Amino acid sequence: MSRCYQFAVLATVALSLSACKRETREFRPVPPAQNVLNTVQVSGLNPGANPVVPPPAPSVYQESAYAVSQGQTLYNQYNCVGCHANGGGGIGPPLMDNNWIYGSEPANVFATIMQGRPNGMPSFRNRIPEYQAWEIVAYVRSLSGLLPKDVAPARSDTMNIKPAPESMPRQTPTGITGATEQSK
Amino acid sequence: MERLRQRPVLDVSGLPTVVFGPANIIWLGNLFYMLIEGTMFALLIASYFYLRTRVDEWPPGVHPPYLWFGVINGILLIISFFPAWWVQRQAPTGDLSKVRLGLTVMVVFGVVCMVLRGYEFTALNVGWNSNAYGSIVWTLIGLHTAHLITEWVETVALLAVTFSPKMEGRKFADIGVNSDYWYFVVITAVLIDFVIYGTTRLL
Amino acid sequence: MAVSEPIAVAPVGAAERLEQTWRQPPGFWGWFKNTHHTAIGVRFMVTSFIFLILGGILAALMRFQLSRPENNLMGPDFYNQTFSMHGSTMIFLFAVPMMFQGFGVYVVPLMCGARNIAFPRLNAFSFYIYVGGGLLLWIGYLLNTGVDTGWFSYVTLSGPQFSPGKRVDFWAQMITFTEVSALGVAICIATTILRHRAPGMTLNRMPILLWEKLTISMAVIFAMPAVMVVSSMLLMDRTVGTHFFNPAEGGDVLLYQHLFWFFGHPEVYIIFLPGTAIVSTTVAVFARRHIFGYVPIVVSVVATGFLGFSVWVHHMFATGIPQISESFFTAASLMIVVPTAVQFYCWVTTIWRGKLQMKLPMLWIYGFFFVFLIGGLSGVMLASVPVDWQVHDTFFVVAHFHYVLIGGALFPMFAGLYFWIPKMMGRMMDDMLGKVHFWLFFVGFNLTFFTMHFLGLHGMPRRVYTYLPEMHWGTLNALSTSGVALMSLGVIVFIVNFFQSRASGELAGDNPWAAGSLDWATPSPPPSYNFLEPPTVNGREALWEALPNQPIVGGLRDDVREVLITHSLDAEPEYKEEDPGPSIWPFITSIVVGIVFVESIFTPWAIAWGAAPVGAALIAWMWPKGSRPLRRRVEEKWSV
Amino acid sequence: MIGVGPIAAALLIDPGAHSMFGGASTQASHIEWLYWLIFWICFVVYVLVIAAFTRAGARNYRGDPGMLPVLPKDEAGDRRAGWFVGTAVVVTILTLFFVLVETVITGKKVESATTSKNPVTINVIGHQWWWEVIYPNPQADQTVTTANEIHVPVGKPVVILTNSADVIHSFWPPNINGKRDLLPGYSSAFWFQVDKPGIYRGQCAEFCGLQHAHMGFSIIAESPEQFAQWQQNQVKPAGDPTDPEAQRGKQVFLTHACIMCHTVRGTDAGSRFGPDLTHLASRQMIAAETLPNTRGAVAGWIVDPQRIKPGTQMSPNPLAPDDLQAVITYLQTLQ
Repeated sequence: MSRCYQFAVLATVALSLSACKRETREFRPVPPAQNVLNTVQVSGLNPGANPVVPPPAPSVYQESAYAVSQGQTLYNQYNCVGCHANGGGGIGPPLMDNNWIYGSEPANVFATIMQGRPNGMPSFRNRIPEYQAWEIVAYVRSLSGLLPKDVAPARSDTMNIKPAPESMPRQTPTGITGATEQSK
Repeated sequence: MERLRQRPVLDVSGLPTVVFGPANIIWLGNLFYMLIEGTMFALLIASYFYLRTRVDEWPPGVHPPYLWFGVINGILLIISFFPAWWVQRQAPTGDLSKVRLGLTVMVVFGVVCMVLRGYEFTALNVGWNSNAYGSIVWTLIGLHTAHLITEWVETVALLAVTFSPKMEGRKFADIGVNSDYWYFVVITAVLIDFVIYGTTRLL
Repeated sequence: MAVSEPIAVAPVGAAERLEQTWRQPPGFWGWFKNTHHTAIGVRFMVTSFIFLILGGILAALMRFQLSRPENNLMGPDFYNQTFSMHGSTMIFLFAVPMMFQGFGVYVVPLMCGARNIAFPRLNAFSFYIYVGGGLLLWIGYLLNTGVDTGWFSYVTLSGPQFSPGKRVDFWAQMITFTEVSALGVAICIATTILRHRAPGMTLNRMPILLWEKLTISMAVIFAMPAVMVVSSMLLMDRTVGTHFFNPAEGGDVLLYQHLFWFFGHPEVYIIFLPGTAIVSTTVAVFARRHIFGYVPIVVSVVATGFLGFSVWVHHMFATGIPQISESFFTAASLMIVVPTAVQFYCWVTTIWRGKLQMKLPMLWIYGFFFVFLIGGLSGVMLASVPVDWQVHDTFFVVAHFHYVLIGGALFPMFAGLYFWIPKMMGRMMDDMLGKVHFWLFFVGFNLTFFTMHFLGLHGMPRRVYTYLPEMHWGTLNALSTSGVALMSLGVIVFIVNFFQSRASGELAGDNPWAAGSLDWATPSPPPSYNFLEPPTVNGREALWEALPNQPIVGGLRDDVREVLITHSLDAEPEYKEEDPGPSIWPFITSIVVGIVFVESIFTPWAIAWGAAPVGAALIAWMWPKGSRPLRRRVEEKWSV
Repeated sequence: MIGVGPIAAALLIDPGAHSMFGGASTQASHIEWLYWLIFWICFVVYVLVIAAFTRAGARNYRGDPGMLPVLPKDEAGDRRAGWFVGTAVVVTILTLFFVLVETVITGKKVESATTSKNPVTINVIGHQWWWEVIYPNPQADQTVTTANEIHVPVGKPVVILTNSADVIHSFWPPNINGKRDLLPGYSSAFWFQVDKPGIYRGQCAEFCGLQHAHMGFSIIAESPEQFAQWQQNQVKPAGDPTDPEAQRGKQVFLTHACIMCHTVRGTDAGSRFGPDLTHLASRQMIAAETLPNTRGAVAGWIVDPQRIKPGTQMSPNPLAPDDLQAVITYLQTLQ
C-alpha cells in the first residue's frame, strides 16, 4: 500500500517545482522608508524634480499573482485608466506595446510612477505607498507580456476591451532607458 | 463448508461466449457512457438558453454563425448513419471483409466531417473570449468535436484490429456496439447544429 | 435452465486450479496490475479513510482558531484555504469514495455471488485517477496553493479577477479527477448489479443494498456531469478567458450556482443512501428477522434518487428568486422527507418485532438513529423559506449538515466497517475498544456540533476566520472546540483496535453474524475467485432461505477466468464472459491522463497535445495482447 | 407559543443585539414565530421516534453472545406492522403539509411590505470588505452617501436596493429580516419595517474573501424627526476646519495616500475607492463596524490596517506622529 503512495508522490512531484512564489500573498509589507514619505509635497505636478533613485525591485511583486492582481485593481482605482486607458494609451502613451520611453525594467517604471515624467505624467510619491507602486509596476509590465504567464492576470469581470495580459505575446522592449530622452 | 456434499448443479457449460447487442455487457457499459455524455450536452444546451435569457439581443452584437458548413456537415453525419447501421448488421455474421468495408466507409465519413468541422470553427463569427455567447457556442461545438474525434479514433482502432491475427468474436461484438456510439455522435451533432445554427435564426 | 440431480461437487484440485487462474499478481508491479474488486475496494476504503483523517485534522485546526474571539492562531488566508480544503476533502475525497466506491466495489460483487466486478480494469483506473485527484489537491495545499474559495467556489470570488494564482484551478481539476473516478465506478457497479447476479436473484429478490447501490450509480451518472461541466467552465474562464460568469459580458453568476447545486444536492443523497443501505442490511441481521417493508423501502430509495434532483434551488433561497419557485422547492424539499420517514418506520417495526442483538455494528446504527434524526428535522426547518432566510449560511446550517453527513454517513460507515471488516481480514474487531470508540465519538460529536445550532441562531455566519468579542460567541465556540478532542480520541481508539484485531483478533469464520446475504457464503477473507461454487439464490435473504440442497452453478471453467452473465431482470444465465484479468494499462493511462489534466492548468493547449498520448494509452489498453485471443478464436461459441 | 420564547431563551447565551430572536421588525417577528412553530413540531417528532426506537430495542433485548436463529415469517404481524407504517406515513405527510402551508403564509406576510407606498429607498453596494450606502435623490446635491451605518426611520417601510461591486456578499440584519445576497449583475429589492428604535448589527453572510469575517454594518433605527435631521446634516459638504491643527491635518490628508481612495465632499478628495469620509465623525464605528470611532482606534487603523484586517484594501500609512495627530483631528471635525 504505502509503496503506491510513494510512487504517486514521485509522479506528481513536478507540481512542487511550480508553486510557492506565485502564491505568496504579502499583506503587511515592510513599511516604506520614512524619509521618502514624510517630505510633504505641495504640487503633484513637478516632473523630474527631486528624482527618485529607484531602489532595487523586490522580485516578490513581479512573481506573485496576488501582487499583480492587486496592481490591476489599483491601476483602475487610481485612475491610471484616465490617461493610459486599459493599456491602449490615450493622453498618455500606450502600455501594452513594446515601446518603453523610459525603460521597461521594474526600477524604471517605478521611477516613472514615483517621480513623474515630462509631458503630463504626475509624480505619485507620497500619494502611493511604495509596495503599491511595485504592484502597479508588475501589472503594467504584465500588459506587454513581460511577466510569466502563470502570474499575469487572466480576463477580469469587466467589459471585454483588451486581451488578457495572460494571453499577451511577450514583447521585446525597445526605447532608450533614462530620463534624458523625450518621447516623440 | 462441507465440500463433498452431494448438491444439484445448474450446468452453464453450454452457454455461448460471444453475444451481440443488448445481451452483451459492453452494450450496457456503452449505454451508461452515452447517458453521462448526453447529460453533459443537455446541461450545456440548457446553459446556452439560460444565458440567452440574460441578454436582450441574441446573438449579442454579432452575426449568427455561417450556415452552410454546419448544415452540410449535419447532412453528411446523418448519411453516415447508414454505413454504421450496415456494419452493425454484418458484425454478428462474422463476415470480416464486409465489416472491414463498412468500417472503412465510416472512417472516410469521419475524416470529411472533421475537416468540415474545422471550417465551422472558422465561420462562427464570434470568439470564445469575446462574450458569454461566444464561450458557450465554442464549448458546445468543441465538446462535440472531441466526441467526433474520439469516435473516429475508436473506429480506426477497431478497423486496425480486424487486420490483426488476434481478431476474435468479442471484437465483432465491440464493432457492433461502436455503431451505437456512432449514432449517439450523429444525434448530438444534429441537436447542436439546430441549437447553434437553427435557434439563432428561427427563434 | 435445467438443474441436475444431486451429484458430488467440487472435484479434487478445483480450488487449487481456480487459485492459480485467478491469482492476484504478486510483487511491486503486481500491485499496480491487480484488478480484483476486493483489492481495489479495500484500497478505496484505506485511501478515503486517510483523507478522512486529514480532513479531520483541518477541522481541528479550524476549531482551535475559533475557540476564542480574535484568536490569531492562523490568518484569514490560511484559514480560508483550510476550511475550503476541509470541505473539498470530506466531500470529494472521503464521503463519496468511501460510502459509494469503497463499500460498493468491495461488497456488491460478493453480494451478487459474482467472481469479480464488471469492467475490472475501468474499476482499477477509477481508483488511480481518484488518488491522483487527492494528491493534486493536497500537494497544492502543502505548497500554499490550496483552494481558498470554499468547497463550492462560487463565482465571481473564484473567478480570474478575485482569485489570482492557481489555487482554484487545482481545485477545479481535482473535481474532474474525482468525478471521473466516481463515474467509472458507477458504470462498473450498475453493470455488475444488472448482469452479474447469481441465478435466481431476480429483481425482487435483490438485497436492498444492491437496490441502493443501483440507485446511487444512476444518481452519479446524472449528477456528476453537472459538476464536471461547471468546474470546466470555471477553469476556462480562468485560463482561456471565456465569459460564462462575467456579468459585464453576458455571463451569469447564478448559472454557476444552478449547475453546481444540480450536482450538489443529489450528491448529498449519493453520500446518504449508502448509509441507509448499511442500516437496512444490518438491522435485518441484528434483529434476526427479515427487513419489514422490502417493497416500500426499495420504492423510497428509488424515489429519493429521483427527488434528489428536484430540490437544488433550496440552496439559493437567499438569492432573491421569485416567490413561486421558492414555494415549489420548499414543497419538493419537504416531500423528500417522506421516503426517509418510510425507511425509519420500517426499521423501527423490524426491530420491534425482532430480537435485537446489540453487537458493535448495531450500536453505531443506534447512534445513526439518534444523530441523523436531528439533522433531518433541522433540515425541515431549513426547507421553510423564511426560516432559511435567517439561518442560511450560518453555523445553524453547519450544525445541520454535519448532523446529516456525519450522522448519515460516518456513523453507518463505522457500523459497516465493524460489520464487514471481519469479512475483509478474517478476524473480529475487539468489542470493548469498539464501545469506547463509539461513546467517545458520540459524546464528542454532539458536544461539537449541537452548540453550533445556537451560534447560528445568534447570528454567527459560516466561513469566518474570527469574530469580535462583543458578539458573545466565545463560550459556545470554546465548548464546541472541546468536543473535537473526544472525537479524535475515538478515531485513534478505532485505529488501534483495527491493527490489534488484525494481529490477534479472534477468527471470524465464514459468517460471524449469521447474516443472510451471499457475501457471507464464502471464507473470510474471500479467495481471489470469491466463490468456489458460484451460488444460486432462492429468496431475498439468500442464506436464510436456502433450500436444504440449494443448487450451485457448475460448468464455469477453472482454467480460464470465466464469469457468468445473467439476465438483468430474472437473472437467468445468458452467457459466459471472460474476466480480462490483471493489466498495467489502467495505471499507465491514469498517469498519462493525470499529467495532461495538471498541465492543462498551466497551458490550455495541453488538452490538444495531450490528447495523443492519452489516445495511445487507451488503444494500447484495449488492443488484443498475449495468446488469449488466439485461444478464444478456437473455443468461442457464438450466439446469433 | 407565547411561553416558548423565554424557555428557549433560557437555554441560550445572551444574544446581544445580533440575533434572529427578539425581532425588532414585523418581518423578523413573523419569521421567529414560524421558527418556534416548526421547532416544537420537530421536537415532538424527535421524542416520539427516539422513544419508539429505544422501546423497540429494549423490548426483546437479549444479551446472548452468539447469534440467535432467524425468526420465522409471520403474516399477521406483517399486516399489523403495515397498518402502523401506513398510519405513521399519513401523519407525516399531513404534518409536512401543515408546515408547507404555514411557510407559504409567513413568506407572504414577510414580503407583504413590498406593496407599501413611498418607502425610504436606500442603495446598498457591497465592496470587499465594506458597505457603501446611498440615499438616492433626484437632485445630485441632495444625495447622501455614507458607509456601513444605515439610518432608517422607525415605523416606515424601507426598501434596500442591493448591488455588488465585486463578488457575492449577503446582507443580513438578523433582528430585522432574513438575508439577501448581493449578486454582481443583479439588483434586488429587500423590504423591511423597523418597529423598535435601536442599533441593530448586521454582517455579511456570504463568503466574500479574506475579510469576510470583518464585514459588519449597523442599522440605526430612530424616530422620523431624528432621521430627517440626520439626513439634512449628511447632505452638507464638509466645512473648512477652523483650528490650525485641523487645517494642517487637511493638508496632510490631501497630500498623502488618503486622497487616492477617499472622498471628502467640499475638498479635492473625490476618489470612490474607499468609504466616503465627508461625515466620518458622525459614525460610531470604523472599518466596517470593526473598531470604535475613537482617536486611538483611528490612529491604529490609519498606521497599520493590515494588522487589524489582513488583506483589506486600506494601505498602511506610516505618517510622522504629528502628521498623524493632525489628520485625526481633521477627521474628528467631519461631523
